[in-house]
Amino acid sequence: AEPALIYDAAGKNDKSFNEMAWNGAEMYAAANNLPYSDLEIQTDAQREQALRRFARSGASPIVVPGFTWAEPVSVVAQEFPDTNFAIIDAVVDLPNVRSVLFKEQEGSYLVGALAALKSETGTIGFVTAFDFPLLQAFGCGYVQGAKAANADIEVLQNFIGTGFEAFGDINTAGEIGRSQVERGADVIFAAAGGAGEGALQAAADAGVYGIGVDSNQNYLFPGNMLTSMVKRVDIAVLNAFQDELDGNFTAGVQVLGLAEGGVSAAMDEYNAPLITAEMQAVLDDFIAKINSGEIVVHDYRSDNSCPVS
Amino acid sequence: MSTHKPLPRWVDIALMPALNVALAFVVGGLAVAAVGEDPFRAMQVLIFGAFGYGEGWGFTLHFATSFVFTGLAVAVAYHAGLFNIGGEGQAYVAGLGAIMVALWLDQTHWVFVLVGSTFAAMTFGAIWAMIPGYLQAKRGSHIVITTIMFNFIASAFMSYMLAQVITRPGANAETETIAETGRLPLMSDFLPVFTFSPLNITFFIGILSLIFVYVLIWHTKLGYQIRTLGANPEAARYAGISAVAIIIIVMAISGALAGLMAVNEAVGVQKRLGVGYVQGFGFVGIAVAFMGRAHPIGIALAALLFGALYQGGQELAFVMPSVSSDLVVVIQALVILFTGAMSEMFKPVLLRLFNRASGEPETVGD
Amino acid sequence: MNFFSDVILMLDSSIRLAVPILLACLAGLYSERSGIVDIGLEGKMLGAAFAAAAIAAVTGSAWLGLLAAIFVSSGMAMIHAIASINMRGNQIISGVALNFLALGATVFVGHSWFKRGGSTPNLGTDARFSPIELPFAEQLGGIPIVGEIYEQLISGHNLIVYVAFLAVPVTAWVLFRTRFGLRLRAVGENPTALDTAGISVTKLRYQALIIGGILCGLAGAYLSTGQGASFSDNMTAGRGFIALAALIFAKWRPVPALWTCLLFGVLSAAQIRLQGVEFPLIGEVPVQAIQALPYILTVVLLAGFIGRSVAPKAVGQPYIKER
Amino acid sequence: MIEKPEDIARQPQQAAGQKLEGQGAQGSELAIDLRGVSKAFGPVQANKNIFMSVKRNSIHGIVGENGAGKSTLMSILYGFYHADAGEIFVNGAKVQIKDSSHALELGIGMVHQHFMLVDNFTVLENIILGAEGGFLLAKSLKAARDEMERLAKDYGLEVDPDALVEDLSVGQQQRVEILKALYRGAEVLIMDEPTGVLTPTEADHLFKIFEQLRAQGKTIILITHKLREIMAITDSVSVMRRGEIVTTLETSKTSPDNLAELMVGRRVEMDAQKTRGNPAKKVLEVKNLSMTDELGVPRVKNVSFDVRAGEIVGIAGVAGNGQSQLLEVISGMDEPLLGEIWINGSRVEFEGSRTAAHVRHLGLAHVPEDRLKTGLVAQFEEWENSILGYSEEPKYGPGQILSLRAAREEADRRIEKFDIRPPNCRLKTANFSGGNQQKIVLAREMDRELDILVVGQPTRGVDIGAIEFIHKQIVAMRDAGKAVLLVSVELDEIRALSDRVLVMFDGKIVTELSPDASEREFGLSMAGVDPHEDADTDTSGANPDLKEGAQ
Ligand SMILES: Nc1ncnc2c1ncn2[C@@H]1O[C@H](COP(=O)(O)OP(=O)(O)OP(=O)(O)O)[C@@H](O)[C@H]1O
Ligand SMILES: Nc1ncnc2c1ncn2[C@@H]1O[C@H](COP(=O)(O)OP(=O)(O)OP(=O)(O)O)[C@@H](O)[C@H]1O
Ligand SMILES: [Mg+2]
Ligand SMILES: [Mg+2]
Repeated sequence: AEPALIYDAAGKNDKSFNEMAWNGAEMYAAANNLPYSDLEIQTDAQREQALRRFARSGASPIVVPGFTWAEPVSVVAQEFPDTNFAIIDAVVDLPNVRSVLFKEQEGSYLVGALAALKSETGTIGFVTAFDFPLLQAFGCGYVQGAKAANADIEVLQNFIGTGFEAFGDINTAGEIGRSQVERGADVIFAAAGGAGEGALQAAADAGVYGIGVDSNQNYLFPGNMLTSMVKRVDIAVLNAFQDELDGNFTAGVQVLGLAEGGVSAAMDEYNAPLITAEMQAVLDDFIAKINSGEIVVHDYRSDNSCPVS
Repeated sequence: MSTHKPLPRWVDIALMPALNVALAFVVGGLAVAAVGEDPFRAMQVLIFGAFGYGEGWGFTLHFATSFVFTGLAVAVAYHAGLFNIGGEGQAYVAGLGAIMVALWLDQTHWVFVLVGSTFAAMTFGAIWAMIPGYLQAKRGSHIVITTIMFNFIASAFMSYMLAQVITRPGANAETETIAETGRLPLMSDFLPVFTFSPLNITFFIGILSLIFVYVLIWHTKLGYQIRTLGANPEAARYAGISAVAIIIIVMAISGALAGLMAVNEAVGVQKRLGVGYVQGFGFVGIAVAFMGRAHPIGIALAALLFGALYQGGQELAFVMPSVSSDLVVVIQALVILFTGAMSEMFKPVLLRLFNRASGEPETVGD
Repeated sequence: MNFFSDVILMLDSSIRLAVPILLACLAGLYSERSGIVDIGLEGKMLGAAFAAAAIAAVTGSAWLGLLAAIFVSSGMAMIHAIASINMRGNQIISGVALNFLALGATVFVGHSWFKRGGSTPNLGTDARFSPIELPFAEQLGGIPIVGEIYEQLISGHNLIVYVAFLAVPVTAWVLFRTRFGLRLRAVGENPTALDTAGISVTKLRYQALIIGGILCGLAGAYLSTGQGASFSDNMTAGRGFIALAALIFAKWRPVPALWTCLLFGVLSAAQIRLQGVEFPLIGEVPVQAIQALPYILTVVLLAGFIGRSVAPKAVGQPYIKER
Repeated sequence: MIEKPEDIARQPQQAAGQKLEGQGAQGSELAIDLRGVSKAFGPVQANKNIFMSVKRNSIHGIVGENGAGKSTLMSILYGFYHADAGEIFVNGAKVQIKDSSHALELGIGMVHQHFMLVDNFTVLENIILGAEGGFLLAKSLKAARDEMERLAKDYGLEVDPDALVEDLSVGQQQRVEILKALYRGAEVLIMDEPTGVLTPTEADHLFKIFEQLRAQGKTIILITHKLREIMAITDSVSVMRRGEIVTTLETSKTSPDNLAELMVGRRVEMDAQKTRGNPAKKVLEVKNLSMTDELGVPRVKNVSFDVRAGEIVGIAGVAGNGQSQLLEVISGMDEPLLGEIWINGSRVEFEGSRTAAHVRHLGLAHVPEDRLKTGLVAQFEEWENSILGYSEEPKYGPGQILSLRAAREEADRRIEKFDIRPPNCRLKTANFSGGNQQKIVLAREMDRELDILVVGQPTRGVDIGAIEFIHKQIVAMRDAGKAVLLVSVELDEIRALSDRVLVMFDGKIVTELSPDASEREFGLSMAGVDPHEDADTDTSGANPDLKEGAQ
């Protein structure tokens, strides 16, 4: 059966979550030289319809990124017990559904720590699209990490807008980036999909550091990109596709945190010169502690609040 | 200009729009051909997807229902000479009322949910539209500016409500889900032909709204006053019609109609309210209202056309993966352009054709 | 950092935020003064933003990008012209159609070119309009107040910013001091008067819409190759509608349009600064309340201080000579 | 004769001052010659095979009923419309008039029935519009200002060049239109119903200007419904009916009765009057009424009067002396600053925009001055206008329901009673001729239970057949024992219909006159002097021409 991927409302090319999912599907296609199907829905009412269509056409597994899919998947997965489904960022408890969760807070914690270590001004920034639990989880992890590395650090937090269109508004993001720089921030973490590039650009233009999100964006502004908080949605999609192909698809919950390689602070040749050995050492210490459970990074989504700010 | 008979009515209301839609598809077809797909097959898929089978019909009608609400909202205000660009925000805020009542009553019976959330949606939508109405009537604040601003304010307000107030903790800013007992019946519960489509009982509210607006505008004294104010405010003053009262009432009705979209979409289908649930349907309503010439029958037809484009477009994207949802938006834009803004394009040609056909000698043109 | 330089920085940000709205607002001014409603500003800006970024990305030249932006935006204006002037169609529908067209076509074309889902690659320095240092900015920067204002606020913007600010007096001059302006103002008020004076209503309206197209082109290019450095899906984010509101707020006049857009810029910049700030007495307010501030204040100002704005009389109605 | 528009604009003096004799190269003595001109608007044949010639240096009249095609014919000559068939000769040369600028080049200027002015422009801006003569306005404005001064001197066409048109009285707006034409060097001046909105004094002044223009060699074509004017000023006259020219006559060889008969196709009774009225109890009482306009300028100043059942009280005065505002307050459309209004013994409560409805309840019916702007909704069907202001009455349906049937039946009845043509209540109101539109308003306001009828400018722009009809209706109203308050700037009309005449000047009622009072008495009182007091009082500052400038 041909695997299928249905994107969330933001669409295939949100430069973030959905795009990562698409990258995973592409990786699968390239690796196996096999086709896959994908679809963008236009409205929420089409979710069940899309799932059903693929299921009827014999696709398996059908992978859907996004919490909003939980309800439609639980309906359609029961109608098609022989089809495999995978949902990212939500749990659907059915024998033919794999649920993949990420611990964004852990990855954000690491980049927050790095930011605090790098900062000379004692002020760092966080730019995100709008007040949204998932995005708040990024921010909350970031602040926790930063405070852990430097208790006196000040974190500026700004929202670009109040709805999904904020993910496209690079200009406001850029203006926010500049404003944070002007207020003293010298590292800015932009977790805002496509709009984030605006803030990263502002950081680069000002000669300070930016931190990318979701995919590895270190290549964007070499010398000015401290790191990226990578969330491997692509791996989740690739795994689901590949497991089905290899005949070992499993249902149940998969939580991809730091330990599982689901999130990380990207290190590559672009940012190597910026990361000193001491920074790396502190980082490794945090990683170990998180993996060992000594540090538990609070997840904003668990109670819709953040212990630090 | 030559001496001529006017066009037969059926040409005006059926043939010309059909030609315009056809032209939109021709141009859209070029784009489809550009991505290497067969435009004729694409059109076939689109039409079949929208009307070819029960489920397709169900989706088409479901979307059309939402467009009827937002379209009527624009049309009613337009009859009073007011351009309400705020359907988007009104429907958004109405969602809050609808979902709060639905969540409150969802342990009882769907009838209570339907009645309660309909009432709440209309009330919230009406209030959100009445403020710009009041400001226009009493303070002279231009309704176009205020409704645009109120769209942005609604977005911020709802973002706060959904992320911080009536939210459920989790990855998305959204409310709890309506319990099974309170869910609105789907049309497929009675008519299996609609199979899995989201078409629900709100469809009938849509029909009632169309009738309501028709009666209101053309068969009531209030409607007469609304039209008088819209067509000639000075004559309304002469007639002793209170502009202040009419403007506020009309905006309330307009907002209430826009608000009904919440019952169809949020309560009826998504069963919860999330950020941005209106999905631009408020703006589609503007096109629907004007393409339907602000008349309920026209609006019903235009809404059906848009419903078909949404559903058929989805089918198209499914069957032809290279035709992305963006291309479908392009096709929609072309339909709006050709059938809405350039609707008279074929008129001169048709006039000439029909006058020749009716055997009338043409006099010198200019 | 002292209070004064803080204010300067915020005003600087206000200017950058005001520019695209100002350009679109002036575009709307030409169009609506000629009697054509323009709710397609958003779409034209978006189309132009895409064209600018795409061509700049391909050629590496911001100037070619600008040309492309103007070309695309004017082309869209011509569609609007054909629909509303020649075919006497509904101008609002035409504008709505252009908005949808831009929304779909930018991503569609963008994706087939760059395979990045409608976004364009990030633009390098040459492909963007970079800040221009005005003469002696650095030297004068040392002088307190005046020098600082010159260096920080007036100098150091990109070309399009200066063009936008220049466009205001130029528009005022054209509108009130030239033959074209006289006719433009007349055609929006009473096209029949113009027709009986032997001047083509059609031609004049076309000219107005072309100018509007060029200005929207500048606005779009500013977004993607001036202030920003790439195109992103729906990146105008409602600025066209804000411009429309500003136009009405300014009562269709160029200099008030400048103040209105600057005011909006200041409010937006303030909004960014005030997010998360603790206020005396009130404490911390929901961030969304701060974000809504520019819009709420606009409504308050409108209701409280700005009187009725009366549109050009003929706006929105196609000119029909013979019934 | 043919000049580039730039030349005209640059040298308006020469262009305007040219003597025609020097131009007669073609040797024709006809300035205009139309041969077989036809024009249709869709199904309406507005002009049918028209032949008409106008001698140079003459004043030629055109008369005809509403909708006869007069304006259309002249608009063709002015290049605004294109004829479907026929030829046009100007000064003996055959021309194809492409557009209005071409007509202007040919020396043809036109003052339209509905003014073609931009309201929020200054007079100067309106004058140069389309004839600017250069890219920058400053120079053209200067040239136009000089030229205006000269024209004012030569023809007495005085008007403040810097005033906004919307602030001018109609009479002055008309002058702006004439100045526009002259500024463009018009040799043939078409005037479409120029006196429709003018007072007799203003009209007389206009005719003096016409005579001066003729003396300078210009040709004038004058469309009017007022036969008195035709007799007084024209050299020849064409009569139009249903799109055709019935005949063209030397004015000296005809009479008003004869013309009227030619136009309408039957004899017309020109004097509606009249037996005298029979005043009974007071129906309308106005006590110490004052009001200001939205700019705070006092418009009505301490006015008191009453109207009794069975009498027609006329309010005379030069336009812009507060009559319109008085009407608006009495009919409840506007609030007074001070004073009271009593109708049938009840005091009118002012409650904003609903007052007009309240006033109607008290038994007042109101025919507004401007039917299209105020009294009708042009895009409504006839029956819809037939209930304007009365839609809430129970006879049009119970509660909020509007019974279309009831409304249409009543409309049909009125169409028959008032002979409204075409007799179709489903027709769009804009498609009725001016006279019939006026009848729609009259029918609505008169055909009901009422105690007082307030009528403003009942016959403005209406043809003589309709005037006759309307006058008869108003008199019949009074004879049926209703009170009538009539406001008109047509002194003839006031005198023919009223039992008593109140003269307004500068917001005040100057005096009350008998309709039989002398011309001199009317003239003086309309200039603000009470003739009963002292005929020799100082009249400075009371010149209507000076006063109306502010209005
Ligand atoms: N632009 C137009 N389009 C369609 N029909 C028109 C137009 N202008 C005039 N008509 C019609 O042509 C006919 C002649 O109109 P016209 O204005 O020439 O009459 P008129 O003699 O000037 O009447 P009046 O005395 O009322 O001014 C009328 O039936 C009118 O309704
Ligand atoms: N014809 C009109 N068109 C648009 N707005 C109008 C119109 N007439 C009045 N308004 C609005 O109403 C305001 C007040 O008008 P007005 O005093 O006539 O009504 P009102 O008396 O307050 O109404 P009500 O009868 O309900 O008391 C005006 O400032 C204006 O904003
Ligand atoms: Mg006429
Ligand atoms: Mg009031």
